[in-house]
Amino acid sequence: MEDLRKLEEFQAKIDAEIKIEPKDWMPEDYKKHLQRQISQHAHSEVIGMQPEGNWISRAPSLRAKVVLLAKIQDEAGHGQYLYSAAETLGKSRDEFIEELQSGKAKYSSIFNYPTLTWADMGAVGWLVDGAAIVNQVSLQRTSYGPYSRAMVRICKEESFHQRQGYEIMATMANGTPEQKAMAQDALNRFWWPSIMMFGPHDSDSPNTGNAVKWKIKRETNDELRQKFIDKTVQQAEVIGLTIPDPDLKWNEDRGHYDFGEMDWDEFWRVVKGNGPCNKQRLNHHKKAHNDGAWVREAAIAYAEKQKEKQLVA
Amino acid sequence: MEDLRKLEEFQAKIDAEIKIEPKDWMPEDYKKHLQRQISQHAHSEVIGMQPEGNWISRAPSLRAKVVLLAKIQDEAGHGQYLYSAAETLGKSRDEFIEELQSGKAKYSSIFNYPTLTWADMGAVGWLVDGAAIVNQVSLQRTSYGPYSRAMVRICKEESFHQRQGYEIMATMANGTPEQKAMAQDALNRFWWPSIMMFGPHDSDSPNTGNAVKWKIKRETNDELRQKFIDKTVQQAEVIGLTIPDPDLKWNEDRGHYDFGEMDWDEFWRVVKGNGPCNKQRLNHHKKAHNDGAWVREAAIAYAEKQKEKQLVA
Amino acid sequence: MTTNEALINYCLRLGDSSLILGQRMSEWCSNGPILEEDIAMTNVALDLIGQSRTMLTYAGKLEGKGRTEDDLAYKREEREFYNTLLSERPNGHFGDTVARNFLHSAFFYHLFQALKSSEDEMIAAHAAKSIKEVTYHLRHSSEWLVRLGDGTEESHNKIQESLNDLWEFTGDLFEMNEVDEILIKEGIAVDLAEVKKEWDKTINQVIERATLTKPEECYMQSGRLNAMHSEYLGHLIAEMQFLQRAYPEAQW
Amino acid sequence: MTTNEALINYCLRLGDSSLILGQRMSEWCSNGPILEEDIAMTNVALDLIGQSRTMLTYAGKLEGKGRTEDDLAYKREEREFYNTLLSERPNGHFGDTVARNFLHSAFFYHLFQALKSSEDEMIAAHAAKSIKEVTYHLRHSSEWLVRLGDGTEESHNKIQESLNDLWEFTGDLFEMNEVDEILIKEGIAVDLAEVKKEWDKTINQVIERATLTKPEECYMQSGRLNAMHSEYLGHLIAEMQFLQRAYPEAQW
Repeated sequence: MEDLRKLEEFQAKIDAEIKIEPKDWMPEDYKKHLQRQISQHAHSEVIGMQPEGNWISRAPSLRAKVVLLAKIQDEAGHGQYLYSAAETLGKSRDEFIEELQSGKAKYSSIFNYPTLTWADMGAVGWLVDGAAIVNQVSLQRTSYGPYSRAMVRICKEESFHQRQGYEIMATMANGTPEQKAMAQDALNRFWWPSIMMFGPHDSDSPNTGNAVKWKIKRETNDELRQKFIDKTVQQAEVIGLTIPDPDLKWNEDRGHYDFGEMDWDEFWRVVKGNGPCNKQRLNHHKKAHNDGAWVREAAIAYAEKQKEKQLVA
Repeated sequence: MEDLRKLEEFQAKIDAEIKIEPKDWMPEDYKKHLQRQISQHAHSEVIGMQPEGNWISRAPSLRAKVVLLAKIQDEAGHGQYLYSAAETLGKSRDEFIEELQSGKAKYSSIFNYPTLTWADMGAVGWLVDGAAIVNQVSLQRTSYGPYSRAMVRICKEESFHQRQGYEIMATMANGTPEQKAMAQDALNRFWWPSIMMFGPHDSDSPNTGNAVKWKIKRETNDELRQKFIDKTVQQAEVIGLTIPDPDLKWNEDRGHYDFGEMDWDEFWRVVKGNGPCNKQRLNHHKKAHNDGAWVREAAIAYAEKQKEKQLVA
Repeated sequence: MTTNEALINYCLRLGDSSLILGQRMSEWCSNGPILEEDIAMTNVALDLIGQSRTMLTYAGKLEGKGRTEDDLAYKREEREFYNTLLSERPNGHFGDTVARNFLHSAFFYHLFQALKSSEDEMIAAHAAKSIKEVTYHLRHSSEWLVRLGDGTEESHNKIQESLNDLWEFTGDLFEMNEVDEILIKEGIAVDLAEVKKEWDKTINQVIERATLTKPEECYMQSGRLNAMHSEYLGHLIAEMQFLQRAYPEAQW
Repeated sequence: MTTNEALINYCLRLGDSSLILGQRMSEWCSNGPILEEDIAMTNVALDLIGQSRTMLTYAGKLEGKGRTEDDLAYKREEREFYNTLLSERPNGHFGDTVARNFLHSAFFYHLFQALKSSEDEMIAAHAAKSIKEVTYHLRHSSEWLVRLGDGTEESHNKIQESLNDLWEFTGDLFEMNEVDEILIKEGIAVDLAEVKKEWDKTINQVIERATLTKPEECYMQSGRLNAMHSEYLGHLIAEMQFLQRAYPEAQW
């Protein structure tokens, strides 16, 4: 059979670490999986602008404001290339946005938690970007060319963000008692959601099979989570903050930190739309999109007029 | 002629200090004059809520917040009885509001100046309500019954407001250097507009003739202005603030303060719509009115349904 | 946790909820759909701020560190405010405000009814005094709920949506923890599960009268007990506290 | 008034206008009509805040009292801000923002072109550096003015109204006083009447290209020279300064 032959060729390329490109043949499931994953990744960048955007107007120094603005701008840029990468798979950005707004497509659940103090700008950078980066570094070697290249570009900026977030936490942890309390509080609130960003345990993660075979995913959820925790625990110690997990301790045998049980009920609840800010985030996105409808229409009308003029001329 | 006889009877009542009531005959010009004056007065109360409303959310103590809220509530109440008094002359509140929104009807020009610091809450109470009160005390004896009675009621509350405003100024004038500077700055900005609230000099005030004959107006603009100035200069001295008028000085012969020339260009400019906040005030009023349209419609629809139900029952 | 500590926290819960809801209501000033509503909503704001003053003053006294109502209102941080999640919801359109106030006033109404017989004199007196005000708030918001629900098609749909949107924040009103446990034992606080029963009755009745549908059961957000908030509160606080923060030396 | 005093004030005018307009632009974050505009508007905000840092730092240095950019941004009062009235206008809808930025960028563009040859090295360097950024701001806002003006009927009407509404605040951009007089003599500042001529040309050209009508001459509001503002600025400042005001001891 034609298709079977194609599938074999496809798998051979994957096994030989040759990137799959948009014009190449690919199994329908591979395409669907990537559409879902890349667009979800793009949506996360875009929705992620909101919790950080919440603090731009109140940034406590001009330097802090500039750093935060630049970070959010980078995220919008990431959203842009990720939508472009996703579009190479034959769906338009408008379609992806519709899926987001209808709730069909998800985005990273972490953005359904509110940012309550300036220390949250530190926690988001340090933990959320930190977790994202561990995942993204691994995805630089993903099998789909456009996604892999987007990841290479994103990783460079993201590690910068993570450092900036950690700096905010460090400054506050070494600041006034109020600042230190805010930093610890931010860590308390963001720790568990951050380590759940890697998704369910491998044993509960049914989609992993093909994704690993097709090298979309290069490492498992639990492997990535462990990497992140090992790295982050030490960073917390350096600045004198306490990870809110009484079960956390170094396991000499494993060469890794052991850690406590995550609250998967909470995880699934937030994924399903019942986090503290799910509605707020989607409503915000819809409102901005609707408010901008007349602007997009005008831009299209103008572009069409210009095209006509050129044809006549 | 019938009308002439009525006019004579009308003037005789006026001269005998008998109040004119809604069902009494009155000359068309008397009615028009009152419609204009009372509705303008009502609009002023309503638009006046905006510059003070601007500071409720930032009131610097809970007590200050309560006092300010209560004051603004009183103003809304004054607007309400003044609209009712005006409605006795055969025009509806909706019509008056339309005249306000179309710019046909005016409101006191003082509310076209912005409130920029908390001291402005003092200045507005002390100077603006202070000036209003001088006028309103005089209007308690106005010839039209409903207007006169509204004024009696309003005057009681207004003198309370004036005292509260003065208290804010006194506290700030005796506070930190920053507070004192704010208080002086507020006085500087509100002084001239306040004394122009009484309107043009008598010599430039063409409408006064009939209004005085009909005892709508009991004292002239210049008389009222002089009263206000005489009273206020001393109050400023007590709290150590300086009236921003180099020409101000006590005139032993007149038994009054002499004062400098007012900027009538500015006055007319603001009346004509070019003050710093004219557009803002009207747009705010229109927006609130438009945003509330569906609510008013619902209330009417509900009331009609209830009426029908009662008829059926 | 001592009884005194529990009571301080209890007063903050009451005082903060009144304060934040009062601040929200005062944002309506000059923005009402009719002048009468400007008056009514300012009235509600006044009552609520007044209630918060009593409770914050009492909390300060119990604490014994000399903090006044203003210290507590103006110099605490977001994560030290124990107001209900419902009280901090943005005003939205008039229907959103009506629905929020309706749900919240019904809570306060039944809570204060129960607290009238608190063993703590101040709490009992506060409840007795506030009940009159809250009765008016509940009547006012209920009447509007009915008018909008049974008004036009547009108003019906809008107010139904407002109710649905706010529903997930109503569970928070009735959550209890150690504070309640300690104070219930002392006869100071009341069992919020009992308050909820009464609240349910009122809510059901008015919603039915308004020809509306009670929102479906859903996951309920928590916050109040741990001073956890939405992102909206921080902005409200920044504005509210600005002058006191900017001029810490000043008397006003 | 000494030259140094005049120059300090001049730097505040430039720095404050950039700061306030930058703060306004940053409010657009995640609210743009398309993702590309979120990026573009954040870019403009970044440039403007960057410009304000240079000018406020310089003002602090000239003053010689050790005030930093943050002291000047976060610890001055409303009546000490010398920004243009235009810069503090609320964002409104996208067209309002486009019109405001267009009018303001055209002003900065021609002002900085002229200031490139200022006798004050810092001012000259600031102008030379900023001109690149402002060229982009002007191009970006002009392109949108044309798209909206020559787009749909709705967009045409909206952007025309935006222009009309903002017009009364454009006179303020070009007002001069003793500060300008002193600095023009020293070759540090430039005659804003000359800048206005260039501004007029640019404005006329783009408005025409956008098939829009130049707003009619009207009374022009004043403010900038006397740190006089609209009621909008106070709210912006309260939010912007909150953390610095609330935690005066903290480093961030």
